[in-house]
Amino acid sequence: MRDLTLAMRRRTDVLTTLFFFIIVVSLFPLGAGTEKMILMKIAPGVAWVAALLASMLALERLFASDFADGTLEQMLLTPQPIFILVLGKVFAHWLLTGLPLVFIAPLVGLQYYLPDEAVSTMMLALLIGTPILSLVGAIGAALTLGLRGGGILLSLLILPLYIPIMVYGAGVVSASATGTTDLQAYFSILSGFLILALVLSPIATAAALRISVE
Amino acid sequence: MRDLTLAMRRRTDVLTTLFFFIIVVSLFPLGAGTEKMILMKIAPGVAWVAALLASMLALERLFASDFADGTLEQMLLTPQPIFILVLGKVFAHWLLTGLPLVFIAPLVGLQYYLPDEAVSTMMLALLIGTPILSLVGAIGAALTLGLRGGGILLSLLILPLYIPIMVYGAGVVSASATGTTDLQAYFSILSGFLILALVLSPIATAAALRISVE
Amino acid sequence: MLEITNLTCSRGDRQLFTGLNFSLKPGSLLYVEGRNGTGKSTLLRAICGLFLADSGDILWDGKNTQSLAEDYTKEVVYLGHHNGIKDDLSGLENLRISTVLDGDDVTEEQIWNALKKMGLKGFEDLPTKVLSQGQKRRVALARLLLNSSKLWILDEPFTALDVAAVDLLQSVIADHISKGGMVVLTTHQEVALTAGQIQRLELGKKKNKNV
Amino acid sequence: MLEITNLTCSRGDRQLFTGLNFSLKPGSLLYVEGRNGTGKSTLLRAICGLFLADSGDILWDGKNTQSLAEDYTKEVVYLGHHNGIKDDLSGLENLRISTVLDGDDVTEEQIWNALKKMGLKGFEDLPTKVLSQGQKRRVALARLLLNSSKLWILDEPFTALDVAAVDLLQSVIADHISKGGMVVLTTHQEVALTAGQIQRLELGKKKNKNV
Amino acid sequence: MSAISEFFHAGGYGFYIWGSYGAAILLMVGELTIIKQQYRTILKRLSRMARMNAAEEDE
Amino acid sequence: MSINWFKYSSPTTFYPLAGKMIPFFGWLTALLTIGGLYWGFFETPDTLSDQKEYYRIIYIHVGAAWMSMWLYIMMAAWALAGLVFQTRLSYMIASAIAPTGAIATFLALWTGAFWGKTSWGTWWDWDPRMTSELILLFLYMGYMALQSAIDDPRRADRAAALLALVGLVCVPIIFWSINCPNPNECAALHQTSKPGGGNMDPNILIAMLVVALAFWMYSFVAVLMRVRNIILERERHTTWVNEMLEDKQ
Ligand code: HEM
Ligand SMILES: Nc1ncnc2c1ncn2[C@@H]1O[C@H](COP(=O)(O)OP(=O)(O)OP(=O)(O)O)[C@@H](O)[C@H]1O
Ligand SMILES: Nc1ncnc2c1ncn2[C@@H]1O[C@H](COP(=O)(O)OP(=O)(O)OP(=O)(O)O)[C@@H](O)[C@H]1O
Ligand SMILES: [Mg+2]
Ligand SMILES: [Mg+2]
Repeated sequence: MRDLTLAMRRRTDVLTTLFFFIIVVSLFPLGAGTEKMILMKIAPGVAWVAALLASMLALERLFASDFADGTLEQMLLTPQPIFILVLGKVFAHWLLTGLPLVFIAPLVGLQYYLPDEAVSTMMLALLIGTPILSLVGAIGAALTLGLRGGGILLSLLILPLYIPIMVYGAGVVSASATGTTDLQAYFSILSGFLILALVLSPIATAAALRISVE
Repeated sequence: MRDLTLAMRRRTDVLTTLFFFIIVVSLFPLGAGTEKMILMKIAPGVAWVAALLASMLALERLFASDFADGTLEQMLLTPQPIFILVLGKVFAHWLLTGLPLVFIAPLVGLQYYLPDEAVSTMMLALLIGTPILSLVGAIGAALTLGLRGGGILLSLLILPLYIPIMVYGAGVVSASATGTTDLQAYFSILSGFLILALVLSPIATAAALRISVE
Repeated sequence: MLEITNLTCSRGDRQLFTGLNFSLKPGSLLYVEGRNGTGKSTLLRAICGLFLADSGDILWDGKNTQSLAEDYTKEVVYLGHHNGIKDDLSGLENLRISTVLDGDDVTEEQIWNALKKMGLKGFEDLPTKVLSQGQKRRVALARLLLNSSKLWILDEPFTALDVAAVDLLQSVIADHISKGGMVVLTTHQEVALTAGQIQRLELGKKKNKNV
Repeated sequence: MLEITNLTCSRGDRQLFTGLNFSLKPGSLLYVEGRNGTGKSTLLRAICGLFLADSGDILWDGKNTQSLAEDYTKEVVYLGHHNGIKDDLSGLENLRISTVLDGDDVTEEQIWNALKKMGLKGFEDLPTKVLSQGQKRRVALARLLLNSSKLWILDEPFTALDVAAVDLLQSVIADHISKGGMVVLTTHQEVALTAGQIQRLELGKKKNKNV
Repeated sequence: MSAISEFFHAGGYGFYIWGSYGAAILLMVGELTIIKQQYRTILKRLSRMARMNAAEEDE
Repeated sequence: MSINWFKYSSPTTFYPLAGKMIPFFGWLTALLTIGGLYWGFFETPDTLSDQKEYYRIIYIHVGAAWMSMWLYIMMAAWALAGLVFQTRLSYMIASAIAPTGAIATFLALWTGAFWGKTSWGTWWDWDPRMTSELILLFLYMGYMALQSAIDDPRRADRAAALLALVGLVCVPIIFWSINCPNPNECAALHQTSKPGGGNMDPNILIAMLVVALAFWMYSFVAVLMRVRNIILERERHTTWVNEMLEDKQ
């Protein structure tokens, strides 16, 4: 709730994320050459790496400002169960970093010459996958709270956990681009991850916060 | 100076950066498939994008903690010219995010099947290019100091400015991988950029800091 | 009623206090004294559950506060060295959020009144980052006016406040106590506390060797 | 000598003060008073050059401070609401760095002595983030003992300090003034300042309508 | 085909040509309308503020 | 001359002046647009080199592309003036230019894409010119995002102005680097891909220039109107604004 207030207050933030994606996605062709065949192959990877990075960049600030100004302590002292507050924060984070990517996916498709079905597969995969990133990331953010070099330490903790999501997320797009029709299996795995994360991550994050705040 | 003290105090930071690179660089083959030919083509792009991102990730914190605890004000009030202090900070940033990448380059070469000369070219290009990233990034970091959503706003401001460096930095590696022997021109352009950045960036950053601290 | 039995806290290598015992009845105030670094803030944080003591119990109406969990935090307001307000939000929004989180049913008008009472008329809807130090503290203190919790834990609440605001806060505290509330307080300023029953607890006195 | 002529500062929509004039001679102290939010901190920051005034001049020995640049900042120590110390570094390291940056030639021993004098014996080489609020403030204040600047600008230096430390700081200030230094000070605490020549400046008095 | 529809058909490229011109007109007219709109709201707000000030002085 | 100049560098005098200039530029825009487009559609051949009718996108495409760059230069110039002379009006003008510049940039990209689809059969390619135009859009966006992210108008103005200047130094470098990714072959690259080359029908050229001029006049209209808004917003506490409001009523 509070985070939605904050998030909404700066609607430009969402815009900024959108542009961040556009820029990252546009960077690759500049660095890697512009051959159509290659671009098509790396498109899913690029989109997912962009998703990971946007998620990670914002994770650092997920609890940091609350920690610095003392609102985190206050949150821990409210009569609300902490995992609800954590869920609220994670949801706000996803709204800012995950959802925009879903909407931007068609543009990636355009720039990287992806076929239409692959684009819609990518959108669906991102829709399921990005909340997992936010949920898992929250644990890491809570653990690294207040540590110097937290940002990069965070990446170190979190990236390995992100890899499975990326592998399946990018895998399903490649599969659909090459015309494989049975994408069901990919999606059920991703959804399984999502449910698991939804159940476990708030609890783990709440515990980590208690430890960090002391 | 002060930043060196701080930087040295946490020698693990350098390690963390190294792991960050290794992970980002290893991510791509996972997302984009592992065809040798393709990997070779995208190697320079991937390495440079990783350099850009590592630089950016750390930029956010370049002045932020000094700003929050009031040491930035104190720095502005010392009898030292501000641009010297800025140079010190930038140098520390480069030591943490740029230099490790130079050392890790051979590993990238290995993973992406680059020929040996291309690897040494890449190291040299990174050695000249990454300080420019730190210098240019400092301007953006100073401008976005203390703003909400600063991290992503920073990327928006800085990435377009990073593009030329990346284009030449990746270009020279590609050129050397395809056997072009005349790499001199690339390197003189990169060095030109470096000198320009070295002269202008501290001044601009100092001005931006003055504006932001008010 | 708040009861502390045999509380021992240490930070880093140092044991700040051992075997601390006291109890606080409704309608009374505990004034925790002590020089800088004697563990006042640590004690206060331990009482509200933000810091885990080495040993000893903190009981609320006879029940352990740790097992009470949310049933206890509902009864506590804590105000620490940090204001606990969001820089980017206005005083109004900050209070609205904190009352919602505290589960208090407060109308918009009450919030405006609380801010007005704290001398922030005209500053209600400015982002708090543009407020002066004392004004920020006032926003944080306005929470006390809107809160129905019994136990107030205030860590140096008077810092940054001007004379008028210090007076005001004193009367707010006195009021709370006279209504049967409890207050645990630290401050280095000379403050005339005239409310209900005042207990004093001095930390770091006997154990000079540790300090 | 510090001279302020016709200084006007505004923040956001509000004009905090207009046409402010005063001058401060060596060996005297200026005590800036005013309620919360009347612009004391803003004035102090304007004097040391961290805030750009709308109009008016700030002269040091007759020369404009903006054009003096580093020649002026050399003469100034500023201590604001923030302590300006690094959490990750120890008090020792913090002071070492700040003396180097200030260009003062201070030995290691002097730093240890300054910390000892501020009552931080035994805490010299702990990272300041584990210190208590008052101990952090003491680290920040230790800079004053090591500094050779003439003009001290202190924004509520007494916050978080216990009684002993307040006394100590008062004597340090009195000492500086008696040696021909200048001090600009704000505080809401009742503090007995007995040093040299004391001037008072009250902000936000006449312009109640703006406040 | 009438001359007009032929003109708009533009030899089969109507979509592209009018897609471009349409975007141009939309953006530019839209920009001006938005500015105009902003102008009106600012004026409204300012006059409201003036009235409020006047009311305060009357008190 | 110099006296006049400084007189008009105050928002108080500029506001009414801008009000007077707007209709003038508005009429010019309308006349030039109608004239240019009439010429471009009815006095010109149906094909340009080997291109069919779709070449008529050229009129807006080139106009928008030129304006996008020219407006950036102007924006940076006003930002510099603001930083040097500390005149509020300069900052206001600079920030008024940005949205119009961004729109022109977007338009150049959009029309370029439509033209590309007809001419090259693809909406988008990583052609140097297109890429640099995209980056220009990012620079505009960065300027506007920075300004809107800072609440304090004074800091917002100065920070954004500094950014515009940094961008100005970098823009040529960016464009050049993208146009010439391989420094050894720069000369060769330069000669190719000047679309249309020198063999353009003079009528087309005339129409193109007239429409580009119309774009320019339009920019004046939009920027002046926005400056007036900004002035009102920023100066709402001053007496002259209040007096002006009273006059209106
Ligand atoms: C997204 C960006 C752009 C796209 C997609 C684009 C596309 C095109 C295309 C397809 C043509 C026709 C080429 C032909 O003759 O077959 C063209 C012509 C032209 N473009 Fe662009 N362009 C872009 C940006 C720019 C920019 C930045 C400029 C800068 C001035 C520019 C200036 C021109 C000019 C002057 C012509 C034609 C002039 C002539 O035929 O003599 N364009 N553009
Ligand atoms: N994380 C930590 N690690 C080690 N020691 C700590 C840590 N945190 C606090 N301390 C020590 O605990 C002691 C008590 O700190 P506390 O903040 O409780 O003091 P305090 O009585 O509130 O002082 P003050 O009046 O200055 O606020 C201090 O001496 C401090 O050095
Ligand atoms: N960035 C800003 N934008 C708008 N108003 C501001 C900004 N910064 C400060 N102010 C206002 O300026 C006024 C003066 O602030 P300042 O910090 O100078 O007060 P102060 O006298 O130091 O008060 P205190 O005793 O509380 O420290 C406050 O009313 C505050 O609301
Ligand atoms: Mg304390
Ligand atoms: Mg103040």
